[in-house]
Amino acid sequence: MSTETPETHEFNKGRSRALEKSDLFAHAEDPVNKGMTVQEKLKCFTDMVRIRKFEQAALQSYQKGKMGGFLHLYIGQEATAVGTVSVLGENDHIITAYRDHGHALAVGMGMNECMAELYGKFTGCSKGKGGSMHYFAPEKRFWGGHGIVAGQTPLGAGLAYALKYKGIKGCAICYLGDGAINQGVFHESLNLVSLWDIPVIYVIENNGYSMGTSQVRSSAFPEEGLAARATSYNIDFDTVHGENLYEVRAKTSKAVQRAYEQSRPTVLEIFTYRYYGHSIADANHQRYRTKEEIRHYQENKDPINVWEQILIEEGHLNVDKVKEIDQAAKAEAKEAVQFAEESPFPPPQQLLADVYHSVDNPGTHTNEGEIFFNDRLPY
Amino acid sequence: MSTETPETHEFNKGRSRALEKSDLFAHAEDPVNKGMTVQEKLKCFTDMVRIRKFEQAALQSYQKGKMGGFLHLYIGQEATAVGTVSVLGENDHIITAYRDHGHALAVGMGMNECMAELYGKFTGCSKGKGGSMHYFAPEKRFWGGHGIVAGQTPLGAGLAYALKYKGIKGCAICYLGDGAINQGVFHESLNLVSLWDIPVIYVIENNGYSMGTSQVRSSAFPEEGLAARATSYNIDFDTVHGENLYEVRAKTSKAVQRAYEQSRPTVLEIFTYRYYGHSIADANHQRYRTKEEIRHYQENKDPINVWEQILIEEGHLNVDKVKEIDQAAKAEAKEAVQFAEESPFPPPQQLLADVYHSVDNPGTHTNEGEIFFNDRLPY
Amino acid sequence: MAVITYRQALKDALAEEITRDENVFVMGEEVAQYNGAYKVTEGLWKKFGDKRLVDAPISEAGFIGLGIGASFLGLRPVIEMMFFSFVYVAWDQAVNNTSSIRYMSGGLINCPLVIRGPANGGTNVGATHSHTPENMVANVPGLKVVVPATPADAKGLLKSAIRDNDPVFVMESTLLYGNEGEVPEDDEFLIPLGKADVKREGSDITIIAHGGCVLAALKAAEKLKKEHNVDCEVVDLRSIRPLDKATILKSVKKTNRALLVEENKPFCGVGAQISHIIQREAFDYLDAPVHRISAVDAPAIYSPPVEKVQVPNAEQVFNEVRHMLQIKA
Amino acid sequence: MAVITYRQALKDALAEEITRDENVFVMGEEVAQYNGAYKVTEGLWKKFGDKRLVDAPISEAGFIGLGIGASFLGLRPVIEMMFFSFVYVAWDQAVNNTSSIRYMSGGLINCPLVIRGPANGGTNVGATHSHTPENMVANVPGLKVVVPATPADAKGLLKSAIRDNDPVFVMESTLLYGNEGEVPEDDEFLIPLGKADVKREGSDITIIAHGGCVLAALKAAEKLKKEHNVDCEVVDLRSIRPLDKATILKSVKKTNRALLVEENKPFCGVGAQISHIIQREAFDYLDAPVHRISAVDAPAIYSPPVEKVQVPNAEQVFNEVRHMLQIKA
Ligand SMILES: Cc1ncc(C[n+]2csc(CCOP(=O)(O)OP(=O)(O)O)c2C)c(N)n1
Ligand SMILES: Cc1ncc(C[n+]2csc(CCOP(=O)(O)OP(=O)(O)O)c2C)c(N)n1
Ligand SMILES: [Mg+2]
Ligand SMILES: [Mg+2]
Repeated sequence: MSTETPETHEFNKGRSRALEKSDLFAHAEDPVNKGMTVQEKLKCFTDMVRIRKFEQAALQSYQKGKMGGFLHLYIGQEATAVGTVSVLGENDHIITAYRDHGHALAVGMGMNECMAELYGKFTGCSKGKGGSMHYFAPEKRFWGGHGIVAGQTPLGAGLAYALKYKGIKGCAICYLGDGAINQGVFHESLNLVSLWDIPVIYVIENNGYSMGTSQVRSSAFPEEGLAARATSYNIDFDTVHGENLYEVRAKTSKAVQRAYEQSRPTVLEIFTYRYYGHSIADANHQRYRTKEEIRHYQENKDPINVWEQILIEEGHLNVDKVKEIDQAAKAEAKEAVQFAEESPFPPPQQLLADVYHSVDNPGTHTNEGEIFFNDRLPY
Repeated sequence: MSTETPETHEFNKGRSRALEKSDLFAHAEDPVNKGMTVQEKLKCFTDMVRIRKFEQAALQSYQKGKMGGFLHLYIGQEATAVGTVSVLGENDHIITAYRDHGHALAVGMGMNECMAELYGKFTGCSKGKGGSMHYFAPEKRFWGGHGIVAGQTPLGAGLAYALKYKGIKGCAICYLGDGAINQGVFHESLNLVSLWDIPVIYVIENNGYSMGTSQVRSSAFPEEGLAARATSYNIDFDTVHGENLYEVRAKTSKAVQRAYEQSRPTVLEIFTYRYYGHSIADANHQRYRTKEEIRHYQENKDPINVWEQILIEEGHLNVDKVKEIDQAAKAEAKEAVQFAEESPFPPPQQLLADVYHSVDNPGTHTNEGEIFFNDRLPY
Repeated sequence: MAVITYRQALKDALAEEITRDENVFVMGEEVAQYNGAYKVTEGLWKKFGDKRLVDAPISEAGFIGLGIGASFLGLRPVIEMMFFSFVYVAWDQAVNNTSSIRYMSGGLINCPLVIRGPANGGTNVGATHSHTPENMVANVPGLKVVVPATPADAKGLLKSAIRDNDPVFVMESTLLYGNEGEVPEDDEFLIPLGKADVKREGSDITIIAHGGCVLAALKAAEKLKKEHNVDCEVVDLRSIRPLDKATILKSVKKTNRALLVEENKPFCGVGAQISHIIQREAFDYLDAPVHRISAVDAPAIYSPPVEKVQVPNAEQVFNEVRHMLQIKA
Repeated sequence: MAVITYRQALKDALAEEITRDENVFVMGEEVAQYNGAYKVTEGLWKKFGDKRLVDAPISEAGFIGLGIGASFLGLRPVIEMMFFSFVYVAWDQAVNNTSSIRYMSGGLINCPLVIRGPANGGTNVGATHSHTPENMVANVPGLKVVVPATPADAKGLLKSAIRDNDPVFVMESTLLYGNEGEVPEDDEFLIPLGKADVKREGSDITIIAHGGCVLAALKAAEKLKKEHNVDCEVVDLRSIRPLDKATILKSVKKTNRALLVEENKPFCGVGAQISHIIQREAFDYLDAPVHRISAVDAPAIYSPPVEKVQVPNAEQVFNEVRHMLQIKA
């Protein structure tokens, strides 16, 4: 394997378009990009950096044994969450899978509540009940954080369905992985959203692997790529170089317009890459892909680097400013760690809270009788 | 609705190709048809007539209250089962859904065991335990008769998988309806069989409706038709005029060759029509489709009539011979009814037989303990 | 009070709730234009139109999941399963997604979803179509399950279920749809989830049942009274989760004997749980072990006369009570 | 006898059965090239190749269904669920198709399929990933379920499961994979399905458990002996269906008290069924009601220290036995 170049690696043979380097400014003139203020551009940069620093801090804490369960890092994919979310309006919603830290920070969740959630603390965004895979911020129109592969795909359709039902001009973006496209429920969802003109956008974050299985080992797909499965349902699709925030924004924006104006769904395939393993437990991720491959992406297609380059060329950023943003993000993450460390765990009584609305809000429903069946509580 | 012609009816708008009348002899010269003996041709005719007479008799018995549950008639679709099965070899297998009488008779199951099964009799093919939806004849390589929509689709893949695993040159045909294509498990199956080169043929028997829902109300699909969803998985597909046995055979045979020679799957969409309701319980099937539409199919696209016409033109059949075959089939069905009537029901003790192999074959497994948990048996 | 069918009671519940709350809609296979496979929604599409009655393709996981997502934004989907057995193709959506979301979000998200449809055997539709999964659903904390036996209960429970902010499974029975009974005409007629109904008072033995088995129990009770002067108390659970433990225990403490009747398959059926509760909390009141009648422990058989034997009936209840009270035939 | 891990015992079972019978193959996500998410199949792909170790896409319903079809033609697929919770996306295939086929065909078709993988909580993976559905599976006639607690049981039961002609669910635990124990090296070492194992003899109380809870029970038993001179009998069910009723009843008739311990959620959990059986068939032997310890009745919580409280542990068993025997702290 070590003699393979990224170009000859089986993985890339199946997705060559992902390898071409995108033209930095190809989409700069797209209305959605042309209209961006400097502040907005810098915010995108800052958000991507913040995601990365947050996760680097989380990784450290994980390695110190501060958390349990899984930790799926988004590092390498930042432009997808930040770029797509950055074009959304106030009536648009998102939902994603378990690799959700990037989306959470992109919609504006705070590092504190996110870090505390990883620590299983009561101050976490889900009170320590959800963990890494289950971030939620309904008030920011972010509906999670879902652990069952593709389980969120009909839910995304439902969010958009509700908008249409209520006559609200808006859309929902539902993210899923390249491995997730092979769950039946995703296909059922595609048929439903096309049949019923539901304004949903499915974003396939194609990072080339589902755990240790490369895209070509898990999916049969047409030449045009995974997203082209959309044609089975008369749904428009597009493919996107995920390292280029301009391109992500331009193509997402087009899909959003389609949703707003025609109430039609779109499938977008965004080529991207994760630098770490599937989760931290995936220690041997250099067995199913080469170091060269990883390095290739880091060196040529890192979304933060690419955007930095663009903003430097545009004169909005310089080395000092980058360092400043970096350090601020690092400091913010460090504070979040401290916040998480110092926060309390949920008391055991919390085990039985948030199970039922009717229990947590007595008197609001016609409910009687026993709802929990513990012979004896252990606390 | 009554002023609509079949051509303008919503249902047909979505599937216009089904409306064109097929050229009777377009596929007569296909090798698989050219090589047919007169005997084989007549057998196909006879089998189609037998299916129809069997079901007409079954319908009568059903209406007399002789059976319970469902009765999904195949009448109108006979050329699909007979045509596809007629090109199969001794290492080929089939599996289908609940509308299974046609397939059962086509593979050579006897009317007696089939009719007795409808009556819930112990002499039925499934000892009266399965009923109309659950005919099986493993020794004829017929694996049912499955009630959960599309539930049989991965099973069909598995049959073909086993052939490949064992190094046997063969294939499996798995039938499903036009409504069934929207179950997720069918898509999962398509991906698997393409990815793994499994010699399976999915035959979509497109009779235009899933219960009361027309094809266009249940499926979003590309211009090329439902079968074109196969392209999402790099699977070859074809569409077939289901009233023409020559065409059914020719196109099935091509798929079988693909399975034998390339171990590749195929999706075939066969345009067909059911004259009765979804099941006998579907008494109002003339509400969701017009009488004209039904008449149009009966008059122009009846598979038995079309084949009769062909065989008459070829000089293999005449009016007398048709009458003879008809009457023989009717007599056979009548005898089957009598056989069913006279057969015993399974004794209640049969309730606990055929649940577990280990119970029915004591001593063949390392099993101990209790396996049934009736506090008291009612018999 | 009007005398209407169980089917009509359900339909009235749907119509009233659709009228009352613009967020309520019904989705499922054949529920709209076809008027419902079992005609529970007959006439509703004509009355309320495409938005409130939605015909869905055969994609249970897809449209249940869609209902879940829609419920996050305040819609109140009522999803019909043509047969409840079909929920198995959507099991992850129906039980895993629905039950976990409120918890995993620390209470931020609600899932006010109703999944309803017939869950019963006895109609010769075979093994794959005859499941009664109330025990499996009730096993999952976060979910609620009700199983109405009468027209009034069907209406009152379905209305409460639709107004509930938690996911509720309403399990009906094709064998009950045609039954008639008195139903209050009040639009606000609600039966609390978790409240059992003592359908017949008695002092000799407590028969606990739900769904169609309640009727078998009542019939047996009449016969036992008539033939043996035995007074059975018949407790209709109505709701499986929440469960009216108090009513169960009160009755058993009075009669000192309990017989559980259900159509569930026995292993880990609802009766098992109730049996455990009774022996655990009324141990000293029991004069005899708790007995159970369930469906005969095999997949549902097709053969019509044999399926009759498989599913509990009044005769079996009658006989079991005689066993328990040691009454000779 | 060699001392090996539970994981190694499973792997040995797979390797031996793959070697013995050319129809045995393993299919699942990441089972081949990746060596298994939990390394149960480590090294097997290298040894047996693509045909016998098959990496599948994330399509549980698809590949379980494929396994079912393949089993009709005599193959013996062993399907790995990366987590058992994922079987919910394939529930119809896994429980409906598997359990019905033999019956509906009047015994013509067998389905020799094994579905195995970890089914446990306690690892902070949250509500959707921590299900222990042995009760649901065992509810379905036609299916078998085993839950090994030790390396030897894991090996012996998995081998029997693979050789069985009925569908068998083998539910393991990620928390047990690393545990070591003595395992016979014999290739023909088979443990019958349906045979419980008295893991500790005692006369004061019977503790009945399965899976990881067996270890908690044994630990508690030692402490009870040491601190209170109480002799607990610990019955490891090993197999849920078939169930070794005889061993359960024999033990309870000896000790007159039973405590059930399981990680299932309580409502209609396995304990409920066993409680019913005990009170039904050993009523007169019971000095006290049957008690149960289950997981706290809520979706699995993430927070690591709180999940420790949610899942039964030795401390809880210890305390409950003291309650039952009225031993003051
Ligand atoms: C139904 C189901 N099956 C399996 C898993 C285990 N699992 C979690 S993530 C994953 C890989 C998903 O890959 P992909 O969709 O490409 O997303 P990525 O991790 O690359 O973001 C698998 C197999 C699961 N969570 N749910
Ligand atoms: C999973 C599932 N959902 C719903 C049903 C009920 N049902 C049985 S047949 C059917 C229509 C199927 O239509 P189609 O696939 O076109 O086959 P056809 O009846 O026309 O042969 C429906 C909805 C079922 N059996 N299984
Ligand atoms: Mg991926
Ligand atoms: Mg159809």
